[in-house]
Amino acid sequence: MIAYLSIRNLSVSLSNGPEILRSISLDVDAGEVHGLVGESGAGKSIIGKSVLGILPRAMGITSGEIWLDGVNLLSLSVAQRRRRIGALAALIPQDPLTALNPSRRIGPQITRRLVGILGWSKSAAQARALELLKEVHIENPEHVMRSYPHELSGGMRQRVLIASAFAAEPKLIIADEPTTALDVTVQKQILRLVGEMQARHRTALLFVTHDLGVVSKVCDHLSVLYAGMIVEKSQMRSFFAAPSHPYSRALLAASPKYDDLSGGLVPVPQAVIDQLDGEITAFDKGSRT
Amino acid sequence: MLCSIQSYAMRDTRSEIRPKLGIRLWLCGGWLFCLVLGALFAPWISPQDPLAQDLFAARLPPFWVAGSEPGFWLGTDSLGRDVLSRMLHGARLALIVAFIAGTLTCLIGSTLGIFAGYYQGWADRVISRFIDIWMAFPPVLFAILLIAVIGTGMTSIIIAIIIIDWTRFTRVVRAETMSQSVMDYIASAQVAGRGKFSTMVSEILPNLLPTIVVLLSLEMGIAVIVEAILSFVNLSISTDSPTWGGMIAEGRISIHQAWWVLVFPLIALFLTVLSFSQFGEGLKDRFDPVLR
Amino acid sequence: MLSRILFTRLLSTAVTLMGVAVIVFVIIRVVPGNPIAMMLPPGATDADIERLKAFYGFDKSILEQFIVWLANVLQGDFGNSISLRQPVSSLVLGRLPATLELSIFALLMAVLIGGGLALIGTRSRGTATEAAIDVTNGMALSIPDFLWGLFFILMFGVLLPIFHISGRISPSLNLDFSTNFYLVESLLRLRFDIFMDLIGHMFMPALALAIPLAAIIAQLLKQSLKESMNLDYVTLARTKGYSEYQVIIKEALPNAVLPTLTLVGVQFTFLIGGTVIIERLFSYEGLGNMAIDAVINRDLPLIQGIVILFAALFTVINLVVDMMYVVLNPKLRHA
Amino acid sequence: MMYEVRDLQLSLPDMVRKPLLGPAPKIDILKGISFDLPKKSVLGIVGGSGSGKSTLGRTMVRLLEPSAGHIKFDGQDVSHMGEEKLRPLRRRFQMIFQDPMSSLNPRQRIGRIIAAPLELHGWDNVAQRAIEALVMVGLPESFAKRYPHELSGGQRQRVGIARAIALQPEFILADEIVSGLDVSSQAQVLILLEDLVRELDLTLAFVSHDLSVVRRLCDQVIVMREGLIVENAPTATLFTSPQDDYTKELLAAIPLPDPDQPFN
Repeated sequence: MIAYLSIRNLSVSLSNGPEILRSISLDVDAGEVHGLVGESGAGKSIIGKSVLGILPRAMGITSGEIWLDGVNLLSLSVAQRRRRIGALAALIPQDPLTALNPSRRIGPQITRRLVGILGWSKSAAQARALELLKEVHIENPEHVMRSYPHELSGGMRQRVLIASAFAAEPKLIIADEPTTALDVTVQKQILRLVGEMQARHRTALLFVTHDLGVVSKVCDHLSVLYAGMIVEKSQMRSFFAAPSHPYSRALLAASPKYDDLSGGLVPVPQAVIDQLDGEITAFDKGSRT
Repeated sequence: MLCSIQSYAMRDTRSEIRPKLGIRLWLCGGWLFCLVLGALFAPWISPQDPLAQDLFAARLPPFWVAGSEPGFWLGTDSLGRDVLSRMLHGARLALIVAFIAGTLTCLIGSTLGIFAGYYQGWADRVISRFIDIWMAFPPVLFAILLIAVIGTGMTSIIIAIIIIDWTRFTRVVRAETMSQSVMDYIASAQVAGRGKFSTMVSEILPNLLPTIVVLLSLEMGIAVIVEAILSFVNLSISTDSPTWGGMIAEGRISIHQAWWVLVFPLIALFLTVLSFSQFGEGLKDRFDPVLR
Repeated sequence: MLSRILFTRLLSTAVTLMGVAVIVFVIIRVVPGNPIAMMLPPGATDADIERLKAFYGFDKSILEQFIVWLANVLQGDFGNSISLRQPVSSLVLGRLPATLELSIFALLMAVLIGGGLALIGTRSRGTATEAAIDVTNGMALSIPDFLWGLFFILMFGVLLPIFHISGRISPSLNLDFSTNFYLVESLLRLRFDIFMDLIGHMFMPALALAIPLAAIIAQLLKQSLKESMNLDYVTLARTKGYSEYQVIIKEALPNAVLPTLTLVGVQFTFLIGGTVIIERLFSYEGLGNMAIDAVINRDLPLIQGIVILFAALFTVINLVVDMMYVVLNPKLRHA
Repeated sequence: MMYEVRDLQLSLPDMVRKPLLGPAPKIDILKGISFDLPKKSVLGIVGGSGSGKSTLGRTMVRLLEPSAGHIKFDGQDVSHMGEEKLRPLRRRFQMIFQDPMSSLNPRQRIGRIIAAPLELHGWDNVAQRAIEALVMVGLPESFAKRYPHELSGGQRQRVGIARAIALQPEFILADEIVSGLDVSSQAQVLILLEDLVRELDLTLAFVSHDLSVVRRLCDQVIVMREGLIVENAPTATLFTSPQDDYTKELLAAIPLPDPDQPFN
C-alpha cells in the first residue's frame, strides 16, 4: 500500500547545473504530519513547490517520482497535473501579508475557486466559506467575508488562508513556514489551529520550517535537510530523544532554549560541516557513475 | 515630444536578461567619438563649403547613384549645397548644444532634486509645485515659445532646453533621494556623527550617480532632438547656417525629388539619439559596483 | 475619504493652472520683438501705433493687463487672434477635436500594442521571444516620436506610398459635417468612405506618437506582471487548478495594471504634447500646427489661449488618472 | 549609570489621518518609559511587533528626538541636544542595525564603510584600524576590498558590528541583529557579540522580539507592550518567576525543541 503522498528519488536542479535537491524520498500518509527542517538554502521549501508544481522558472525536476493518491504526478500532462493538484492538495503560504489579493474582498477569494473550478453553486460556496471561517475561530465571519485583506491583522489573515486551504477538503496540505512572519503569541495560536484542523480533516500535512521548536509541537515525523539532501529521517519523539546524525545534534544545540542557560546557541562545528560536505561529494560521485 | 525618453524611472527595472555585453558601450561610444571628431575637424575635412550655393549642381544624387558628381559624396540640396559638408558643420551645433545644455540641465535639475528629496519641508513643496506647473506645459510648444521670446541663437537654444527640461532630473533625483533617505545607512551615518549636508554628499550622492549618469546621457540625446526640432520649425540659429533640423525641414519639402537631403541627416540624428540614450546605460552596466 | 482626496486634488489643480497662466503671461509680455510693430502697415504714424496699443491694452501696466486678461479668461473670452482676426476661443475649440481624435487614436494604438506585447512577454518569460521583445522595446523607447514620424514619411510616403503623409482629410471629399469631430461623426453618419480616408491620414502620425508610449507600456506592464507572478497570492492561485493564462489575466493583471495606469496618464499628456511637432510634420490641421504658426506670427492672444487649453487638458487628465487610481485601489478607498 | 531614562514619551504625526488643514493627529509610540542601565551591563529589550522596542532604541541613540521625558547618557542629558553638540558624544554610543543590506551603503567598499566614521572623528591610521576591526569580528582582511552585496547575511552583520566597535564606543545598541539569520549564524553572531562585550567592557542594549535569544546574553530584561514597560527584571528572575501576565504569555508561547513542553 503506497502512502498518500510518496516522493521517490526526487532530484531538482537549476537550469544552469547546480543541484538543489539530491534524490529525496519521503512518505506522508493521511492524518500524518511530516516536518521538513533545515537552514535557508537547504531546499526544504523546494520539496513542497515541486509537489505543487510551482517551482521557480529557473529550476526543473531532473528525475524521480511524486505519487499523490496513487498517481505519479510527473507522468501527467501539465494541465492534468494542475487539475489534480488543485483538487487534492492545498498550500498554506509563509507570509499572510502578501498571500491574499489586496484588491479583492475575503469572501470571493475563498469562494471563487469553489464556484469557478469545482462547479459549486454560489450559495453553497458562500455557506461553506462562512462555516470554514467559524471553524478557524473567526468571531464575526460575515464581516470578515466583506473585508479587504489590509483591514485584517496578520494573525487573522493567516486564519483566512488556513480556512481557504481547507475549503475544498484537500487530502494533502503543504504548510510553508506558515508562522515565521508572526509574533510568538500569534504563532502559538496558529500552530494550535493548524494541528486542530489537520486532525479533524485527517489530511496529510507536509510542514516546512526552520524551527525545531515548532517541529516538536506539530509533527509526527521529520526530515532534516542539508544542501538538498535528507541527512536524517526520523520519528519525532525518537529524534528529540536521540538525534542520530551529527548535523541534527548540532542544529538542536544551536537552537536557543530559554529554560536551560547552559544549553543552546552553539554554532555548528566545522567538523560537522566538513563531514556533510564529504557526504555530498560522495553522493554526487555515486549519482554520476 | 520625447515622450519616449521622459520615463526614466522605469528603466532601472529593465528585465534581467538584457545583454551584459560591453558591445553596446563600444558601438555607441564609437559613433559618438566619430561624430565629435567630424564636428571638431569639420572645416578641414568637409569636401565643400557648406554655404556655397551652385544652382547648376542642385539636387545631385549621392555617389553611387547615376548622375552624381565627384566631390559631392552624399549629393546636394535644391540650392546645390553639399549634403555631407552641411552635415559635418551641423554636427558642431548639435554636439555643442548636447554637451552644454545637457550638463547644465543635469547640474541644475539634480541639485534641486537632491535638496528637495533630502531636506523636504518647504523647499520640497515649492519645487514640487513648480514641477506640477511644468508638467502642464507641452514641452515642444514651450521650447518654441521661449525661443520666439528670447530670440534665436545657440545660447537661446541652451537656455530653452534648461528651462523646459530641468524637471526631468529633479523628478527622478528627488524620488531616488527620498527612497535612499529612509535606508539605514543614512541613520548609521547619523549615529557616527556625520552632519546632514555631509551625509547627503558622501552617502547619498554616490548612490544617485549611476542614475544621474544615465539621465545625463539621455538628456544629451534629447538636447540634440530639441535643437533639430527648433531648426525644423526654423527657430534655431540664422537660417542659412547648416543644421540637421534645417536640412530635414528642407528634405521634407523636396522628399519626392531628392530623398537624400532628408535621409542622411535623419540617419545621423537616429544614430546620435540612440547612441546617447544607450551610452549612459552601457556606462552604468559597466561601472556600477552593485550591478557588476 | 474619496471626496477629501478629490477636493485636495481640485485645489491643487487650480493652483497649477493659475501658475501656468502667470508664467505664460510673463513670458509673453517680456517679448522683445514688439508684436504691434509686426502688424503695422507700411507708413503708419506714431498715433496709429498708440491707437493699436490701446486697442490691445498694451499701454497699461503688466499687472493691470494680467488682471483684465484673467477676468476675461474666466468668462471664456481669450481675446482676438492678431493674425487671424477671429476670437481665440472659437479658433482653438475649432482645432481641438482634430488633436483630440489624433491623440486618443494614438493612445488606443499604444495600449493595444504595448498591452499585447506585455502579455506575450509574460507568457513566454525566460525565452528568446521575451528577449526579442525587450530589445525592440529598448530601441523603440530611445527614438522620439519626431524621428519615428520622419521615418514613416520616408517609408510609407515615398518608398511604399500606402498611407497619406499630409493633411487630415483629402480635399476632394465633400464634407458637410456639423462638428469638427470628423472621425466620430463619420462613424455616426455611417460615411465609411470618409472614415477610411481620415484613418488613412491619421495612421502614420498616430503610429509615430504611439510607438514610444507602446514601448513604455509594454516594458512597465511586463515588469509588474512578472513581479505579480511571483507574489504569494498568485502562486497560491497556481496551486488551485487555474490555467497559466487564467492566472495571468485574473490574478496578476489587476494588480499589475495599477502602476501602469498612473504612468500611462502622465505619458498620455506627453503624447499630446508630441502632437505639436507631429502635426507640423504631417501638415495635420490641429491645435499644435496652429500653435507653431501663432508663435512664428507672434500672435500673443492665440498662443496664450492654446497653451492654457493644453495645460487645462493635461491637468484634467492627471486628475482623472489620480481619481481612477483611488477608485481602483481598495486600500485608499476604504482607508 | 550609562543610561538613565525617565518618563520617556514619543509621538509621531499620523499622516494617514491628517485632516485637509491643520496638523495631523499624533500617535503615541512610547508612553512613558523609565529605566536605568548600569555601565558594563547587557540589557535586553523585548516585545512583539508594534511594542515600540525599536523606537525606544533609536531614541536612546538619538536618531529620534523624544516628545517628553529625559534621557541621560553618562550623566549628560541628551534628550534635546542639538546635532552639533551631540557629535563628540556620538562616538561613544553606537548602533548595529537589523537589516545589514539597508544599513551598509551599497556603493561603498567594506573598508570604506568601517573607516568613514573614524575619519569623521579625526582619527589617524583609519585604514589600518578598519582592518583591525574586521579581524576582531572574525572576517579576513581581504573583505575590506569587497562590496556589501558580495557578502552573505551573517558576514554583513559582522561588518555592521565591526563598524560599531571600530569607534571604541562605550555603549552599543543592537537592534534585532539576528532576526534575519539562520540558527547557526545566529549562534555565531551572538557568541561573537558576547565575547566582544566582555573583551571591550561594553554596555549593550539588545533589542529583540525573541525572548529565547535574550537569555544567554543579557543581565537585565525589559518587556515592552504598546509603548509601555510591563516588566523590568534581572534575566534569571524574569525567566524563572515572571510577574506580569504578558511576560508569562510570551514565555509560554516560545516553542522549545522539546516534545514534552506543555504548549496548549
